[in-house]
Amino acid sequence: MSLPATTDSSLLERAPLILRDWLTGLLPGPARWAANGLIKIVAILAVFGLLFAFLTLAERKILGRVQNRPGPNRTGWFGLLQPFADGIKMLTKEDIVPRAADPVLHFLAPVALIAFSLLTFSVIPYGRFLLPVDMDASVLFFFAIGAATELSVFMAGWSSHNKYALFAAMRALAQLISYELPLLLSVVPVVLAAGTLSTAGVVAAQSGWKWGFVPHWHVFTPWGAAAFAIFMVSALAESNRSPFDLPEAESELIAGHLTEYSGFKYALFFMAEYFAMCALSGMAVTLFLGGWHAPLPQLEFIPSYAWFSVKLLALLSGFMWVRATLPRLRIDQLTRLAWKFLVPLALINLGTAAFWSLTIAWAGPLQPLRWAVSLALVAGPFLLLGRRLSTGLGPRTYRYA
Amino acid sequence: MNAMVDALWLIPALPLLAAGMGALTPRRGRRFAAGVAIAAMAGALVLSCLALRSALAAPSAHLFHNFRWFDLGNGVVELGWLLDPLSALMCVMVSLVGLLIFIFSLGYMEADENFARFFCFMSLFAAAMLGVVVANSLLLLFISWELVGLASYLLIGFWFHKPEAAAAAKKAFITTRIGDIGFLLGLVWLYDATGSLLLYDGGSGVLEAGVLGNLGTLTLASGLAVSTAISLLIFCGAAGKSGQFPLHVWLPDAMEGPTPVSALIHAATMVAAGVFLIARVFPLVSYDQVLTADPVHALTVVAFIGAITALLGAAIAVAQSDLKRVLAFSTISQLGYMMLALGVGSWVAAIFHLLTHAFFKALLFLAAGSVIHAAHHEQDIRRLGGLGRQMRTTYATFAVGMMALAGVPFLFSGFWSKEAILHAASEWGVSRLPLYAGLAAVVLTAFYMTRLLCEVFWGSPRSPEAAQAHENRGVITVPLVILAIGSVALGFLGTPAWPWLQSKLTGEAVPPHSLLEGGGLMMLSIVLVATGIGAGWALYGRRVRASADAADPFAAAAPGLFSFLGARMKLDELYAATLGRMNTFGAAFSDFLDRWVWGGAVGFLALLGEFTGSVNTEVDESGLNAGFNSFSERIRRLGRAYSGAQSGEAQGYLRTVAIAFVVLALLVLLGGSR
Amino acid sequence: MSHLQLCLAFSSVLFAVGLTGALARSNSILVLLGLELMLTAAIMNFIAFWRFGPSHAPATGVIFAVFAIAVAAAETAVGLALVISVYRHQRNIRLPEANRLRG
Amino acid sequence: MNAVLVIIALVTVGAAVVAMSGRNLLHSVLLLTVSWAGVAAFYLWAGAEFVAFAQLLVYVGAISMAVLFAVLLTRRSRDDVAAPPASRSRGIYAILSGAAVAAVLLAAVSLAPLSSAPTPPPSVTVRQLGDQLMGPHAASLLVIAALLTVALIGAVVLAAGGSPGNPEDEP
Repeated sequence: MSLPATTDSSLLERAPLILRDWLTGLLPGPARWAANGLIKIVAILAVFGLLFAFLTLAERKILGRVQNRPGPNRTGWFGLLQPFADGIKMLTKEDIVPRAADPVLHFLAPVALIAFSLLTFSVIPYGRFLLPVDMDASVLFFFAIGAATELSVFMAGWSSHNKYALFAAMRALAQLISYELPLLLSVVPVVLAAGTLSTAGVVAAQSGWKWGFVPHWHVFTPWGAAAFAIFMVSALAESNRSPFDLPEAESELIAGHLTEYSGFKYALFFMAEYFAMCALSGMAVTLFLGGWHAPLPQLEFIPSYAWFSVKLLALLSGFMWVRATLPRLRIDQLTRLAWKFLVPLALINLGTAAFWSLTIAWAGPLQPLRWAVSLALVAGPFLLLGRRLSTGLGPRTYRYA
Repeated sequence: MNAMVDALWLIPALPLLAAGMGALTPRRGRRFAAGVAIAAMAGALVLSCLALRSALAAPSAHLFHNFRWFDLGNGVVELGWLLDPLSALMCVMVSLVGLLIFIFSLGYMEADENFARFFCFMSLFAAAMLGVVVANSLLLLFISWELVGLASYLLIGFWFHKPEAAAAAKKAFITTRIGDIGFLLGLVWLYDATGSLLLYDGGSGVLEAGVLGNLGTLTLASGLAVSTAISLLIFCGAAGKSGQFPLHVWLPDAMEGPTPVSALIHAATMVAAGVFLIARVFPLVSYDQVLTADPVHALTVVAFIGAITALLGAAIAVAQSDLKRVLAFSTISQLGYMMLALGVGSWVAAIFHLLTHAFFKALLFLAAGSVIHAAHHEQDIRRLGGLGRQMRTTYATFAVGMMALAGVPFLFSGFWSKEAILHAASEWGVSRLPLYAGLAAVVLTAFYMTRLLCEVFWGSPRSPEAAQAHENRGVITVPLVILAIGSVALGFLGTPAWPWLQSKLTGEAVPPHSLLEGGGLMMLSIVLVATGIGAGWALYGRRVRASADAADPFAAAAPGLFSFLGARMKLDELYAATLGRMNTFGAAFSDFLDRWVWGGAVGFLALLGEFTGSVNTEVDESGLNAGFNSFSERIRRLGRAYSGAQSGEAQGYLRTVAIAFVVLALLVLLGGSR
Repeated sequence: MSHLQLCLAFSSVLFAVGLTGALARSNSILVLLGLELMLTAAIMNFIAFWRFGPSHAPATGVIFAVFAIAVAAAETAVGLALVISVYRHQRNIRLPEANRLRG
Repeated sequence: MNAVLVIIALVTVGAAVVAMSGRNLLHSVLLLTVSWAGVAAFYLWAGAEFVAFAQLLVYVGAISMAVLFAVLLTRRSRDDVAAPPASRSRGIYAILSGAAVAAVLLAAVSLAPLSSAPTPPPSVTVRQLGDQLMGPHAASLLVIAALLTVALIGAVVLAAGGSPGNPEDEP
C-alpha cells in the first residue's frame, strides 16, 4: 500500500510534508534518514502530549458541566493552564516506592506501559500523507502491541505488594483477556471487507461516495455499525475507562493497581490511559469512520488531517460523556457482558459481513433484500442475547478474586 | 433438464433441513416438528417426480454435477450428484414410501412424548438415504451411508429405556459397521488404483470404460483381479447394510424400534441401500466377467450369498411367533432374492423387486403396526387372532401385501418381480443351485405368509387385547390403502409383455416377448406358490388354534426342526460361541506361551546349568543351584529395573527422551548414514 | 557460517535452554514454560528454512509457523488447565509429587 | 545484518536462561515474555511480518496472560511464587542432558551441508497467505480449527470441572 502522489493536492494538504522536507533539508545527507524518523516521533509525542494535557482539562470541564459545577477555572483563562499546573505538581511530588515492593517491576510497569501505548500510534494514518509506519499487517501490529499493554497493568498491580493492587491485577487480567476477544472479532469483518490488514489499505477501501453524498464508510453498513458499537464498548473496557474501570475502582479498591504509585509514575499511568483511549479512538476512526476521508466531496478542500482530528475528538468526547453518565459495572456483570453478549454478537456479525461481501454483486430488487437480511442478522441476535443478558443478574458469586 | 440436475441436491437437503429444525424445536413443538418433516418429504417427493420426468426423457444419459469440496494439498476432493433413471426411480420410491410412513407415524406415535425427536430422526434417516441415492461420488455415498447407520442406531434405540432396544441398536450399528470397514477399505483401494471416487466424470469416472479398462489390467499376486477384490470389499458393506448372511443377525433385533421405523428400515431405506449400492456400481462389480483368468468372479459370490440368504431367511421365518420378526426374516429372504438377481447379472430385476418389495413390505409393516397399535402393543401372533372382523381395512390391505409377497400370480407385483429374478437365475450359466434355492424359498414364503395371515386375522381373539382391538383412524389406514394400490399396480411396469421398467433402466429398448416363453418356469413357480399356500391353509387355516398356548401344528409335526428354526438356526449362539470366544482363546494362547514356551526356555537354561554341573557331583550340586538361583535372580532384577523405570515422574520420562534423542542423533551423525 | 546455520544454531540453543529448564525445575508451570520454549524454538526453524532454505515454497513455511503457533496456544491452555486441576488434587503444583502412576 | 541477528539471539537466550534459572515465578514468566518477544523480533528480521505479529499477539498477549493467571490461581500465600531451586542432582542431570542435546544439535547444524548463499527474501503478503490458507491448506486449517475447539473445551472441563465436594478431587 503506497501513499498517493504528493502532487495534485492542495498546499494545506501538503503542509506537513513541506515542513518536514524543509527541516530535513537543513541536515547533511546521511542524517536525513534518521531525521525523518525522529521528526515523526517528535511530532507524535508533541501532538499527543498536548492533546493529553488538554484532554484532562476537557474531561474535568465536561464532567463539571454534567455534574452542574464549573470545573477548574482558576488557573489561567478558563483554567487553560490547569494541566500544566498539574504536571508541575506531579513532577515535583516525591516518588514513593513501598519497602515490600518489587522494585524492578514497580519501576518497569509504567515505563513499559507508556512505551507500548506510544508504539500503537505508529500505524494510524492521520492524513493522506501522514502515516508514520506503513506495513502490510499494521492492524495486527496495533492489536499485538495493545495486548502487550495488559502485561504492564498486571506488573504494576503485582509489584506493589498490596492486596488491593493485587485484586486489581487479577481483575485487570480477567477484564483485558475477556475484552480482547470482542475487540479483535469486531475488527475481523473490516479486514474481511477491505481485504487487507494494512491501515492505509483499510482507509483506501472506504474512499468514494455512493450517489455522491453517502460515503463508503464501514459504519454505514449493517455489520459495520454493529462492529463499530462492539469495538467502542470493548475499547472502553480495554482502556480501563468507566464504566469498566474496575481495576481502579475507587469505591472498592481505592485506586487499584495505582494505589502505590505517586508522582511522575502515576502521571505516566494517567497519560497511558489517555493514550490508549486516543489510540483506540484513532483506530476506530480508521476502521469504521473512513479514516481521514471527508464526509462530503464538496468538503475535500479541508485538509485530511483536520477531518481525522475532528472525528477523533468526537469519539473522545463520547468517551467522556459515557464516563459522566454510566455507573460502574460489577466484575461478574463485566465478564458476563463480554462472554455471553459481545463475543457471540461479534461472531454472528462476522457471518453477516461474510454474507454482505458475498452478495456484493446483488443489484436492483436484490439490494433491499441484502439490506433486510443483514439488518435481521444484526438485530435479531442483539435482541435475543440482550434479553438473556438482562435476566438473572443474581447476587454476585466470586469464584476467584 | 440440466436445471433439474443442478437442483438435485435439494432432494436430500430438504429432509436434512427438516431434521435440523426438528432438532432445534423444543419437546412441546410436536405439531411444528411433524409438519416440517412431512412438508419436507412432500417437497422431496415433488422434486423427485420432476427429476424422474427429466431422467426418463433421456434414459441412457448419466447427468451429473460435480464440484470440488476442498483441496487436499495437491489433490482435490470432489463430490457430486447424479441423475439417471435408477437414482430418479429410487428417489421417488424413497420419498413416496417415506412420506406415507411419516403420515402413518402421526397416528402411531401420537402417544409418545418424544414425538418431535422422532420426526427429527426420521427426517435425518430419509435425508441420508436420499443422499445415498443421488450421490455421484463414492465418498459422498459413503458419508450418507454412515449417516444412515447413525440414524438407524438412533431410531432402533428410540425407546432406549428398554434394554432390548438399546442392545438391538448397538447390535445393528456394530454389525453394519463390520461390513462398512470392508466398504471403506474398498473405497481406499479404489482411490489408490484409479485416483478418483467419482462414478461418472465425463470419461474419468470409476464406472466408465476408460478407468475400468485400466483397472482390469491390475491383478494381485494370487491371480485375483483387483477389480474383483474391490468389488468383494464393497459387497461386504452392502451385505452388512442389507442383512445378507452372515451379517443378517442385526435385522430381526431391529424390530425393537417403533414399527414405522421398522417399516422405513426394512422397506424403503436402510436395507435397500445395500442392493442399490451394488446396482449402482454394477459396471465395476460385473467388470471382471470379461477377465477369464479370474479365479472367482465377484458376482458369483454375490449370487451364492444371496441364494443362501433367501433360503435361510424364509426357513427361519416359518417358525417365528413374533409378528414383526416374521416380517423381518421375510425381508432378509427377499433381500437375498435381490442379491441373487444382482449376482446372476440382472440388476434390473433386482431393482424391480426392490421397488415392488419396498411397497408391499412397507404395507405389511404398517399393517402390522396398525394391528399392534390396535392391540395395545401385543405382537405375539399366538395371542392375537380373529382381527379380520374388527379391522377390515387392515385385514384387506394386509391380505394384499401378503399375496404380493407370496407371489400370487398375475395380479400382484411381487409375482412379476420374483418371476423376473427366477427367469434370470434360470438363464445363469455358472450354476443352477441359486435357482433351486430361490424356488424352495418361494414355497416357504407362501407358507409362512399364509400362516401369519391365518394366525392373526382368522379364528377368534385369543387375548383380551386382541378381543377389544378395533380399526384405527384414517391417518393410519389411508397410507395402507395407498400402499396396497401401489403394491398391486407397480407390478405391471415390468411384465415381460410390456418391459417398460427394464427398457427405461437399461436405457436401450427391451423387446417385449410373450408370457409363454419361459412359461414352464412360471408354471412351476405358480404351482409352488399354490403348494405353499395350500400347506399353510391345511396346517393353520382349516382349524385355527383355539387358545394362545395351544401347540403350533407345525411344531407338532416336526418339533425338533421347528425349535431349531425358532431359535434362528442358533446363528446368534454360533457367533457368540466363535467370535465372542476368539479373544478368550487368544488370552488362553498367550497364557499357554507364558506357561510353557518361555517357562520351557527357563527350564532349558536350567538343564544347561545341570549339564555343565554334571561334570562331577560337587560342582553338580553347586552348579545346579547356582544356575537356578542366579537365573531367577537375574529375572527378578530385570523386572525390578523395568518397574523402577516407571517412576511416574514426567520429567524422568522427558530426560529419557532427551538421552535417547542424543544417542540416536549421534548414531546418525557418526554413522554418517545420510 | 551462513545465515541459515546461524538461525538454526540460535533455535537449537533456545531449545536446549527450554529442555534444561523443563528438566531442572520442579514447579510444573515452569516445566510447562520450558516446553513452550522448546516448541517456539522448533517453530523458528520453519521460518529459518522458509527464509534461507534451499527451496522456495511460496508461503508454506509461514503457514506452518502459524499453524504451529496455534497448536502451541492450544497446548498451553490444556497444560495450564492440567496444572490447575493438579493443584486442586494436591495442594501444590510440584511436579515430582504428581507421580501417582509410579509402577 | 548478522549483528542484528546476534543481538536478538543474545537477548532472547539470555532472557530464557535467566527465566529458567530464576527463583521468582513471576519474574520467570515476565522474562519469558521478553524472550518470546525476542523470537518475534527474529521473525520480523527474517521478513515474516505476519508470523511476528501473530507470535506477539499469541504469546505476549494471550499465553503469558494465561500463565500469570495460573500462577495467581495456584498459590496459597503470596510467597508461594518463590519457586524453590531444583535439587542438586536434578539440576546436574538437567544441565548435562541439555548440554548434550545442544552439542548434538549444534554439531548437526554445523555439519549439515546447507546452502550458504543468502537468497533474496521471499516476500509474502498477507493476502497471498490468506489465499494459501483457504486454498491448498484448507484441510489442515480445518484440522487446526477442530484441534483448537477440542483443546478449548478440554481445558474448560479440566480447569472448571469438579467442585471441592467432588469425590474425585480428594487426593
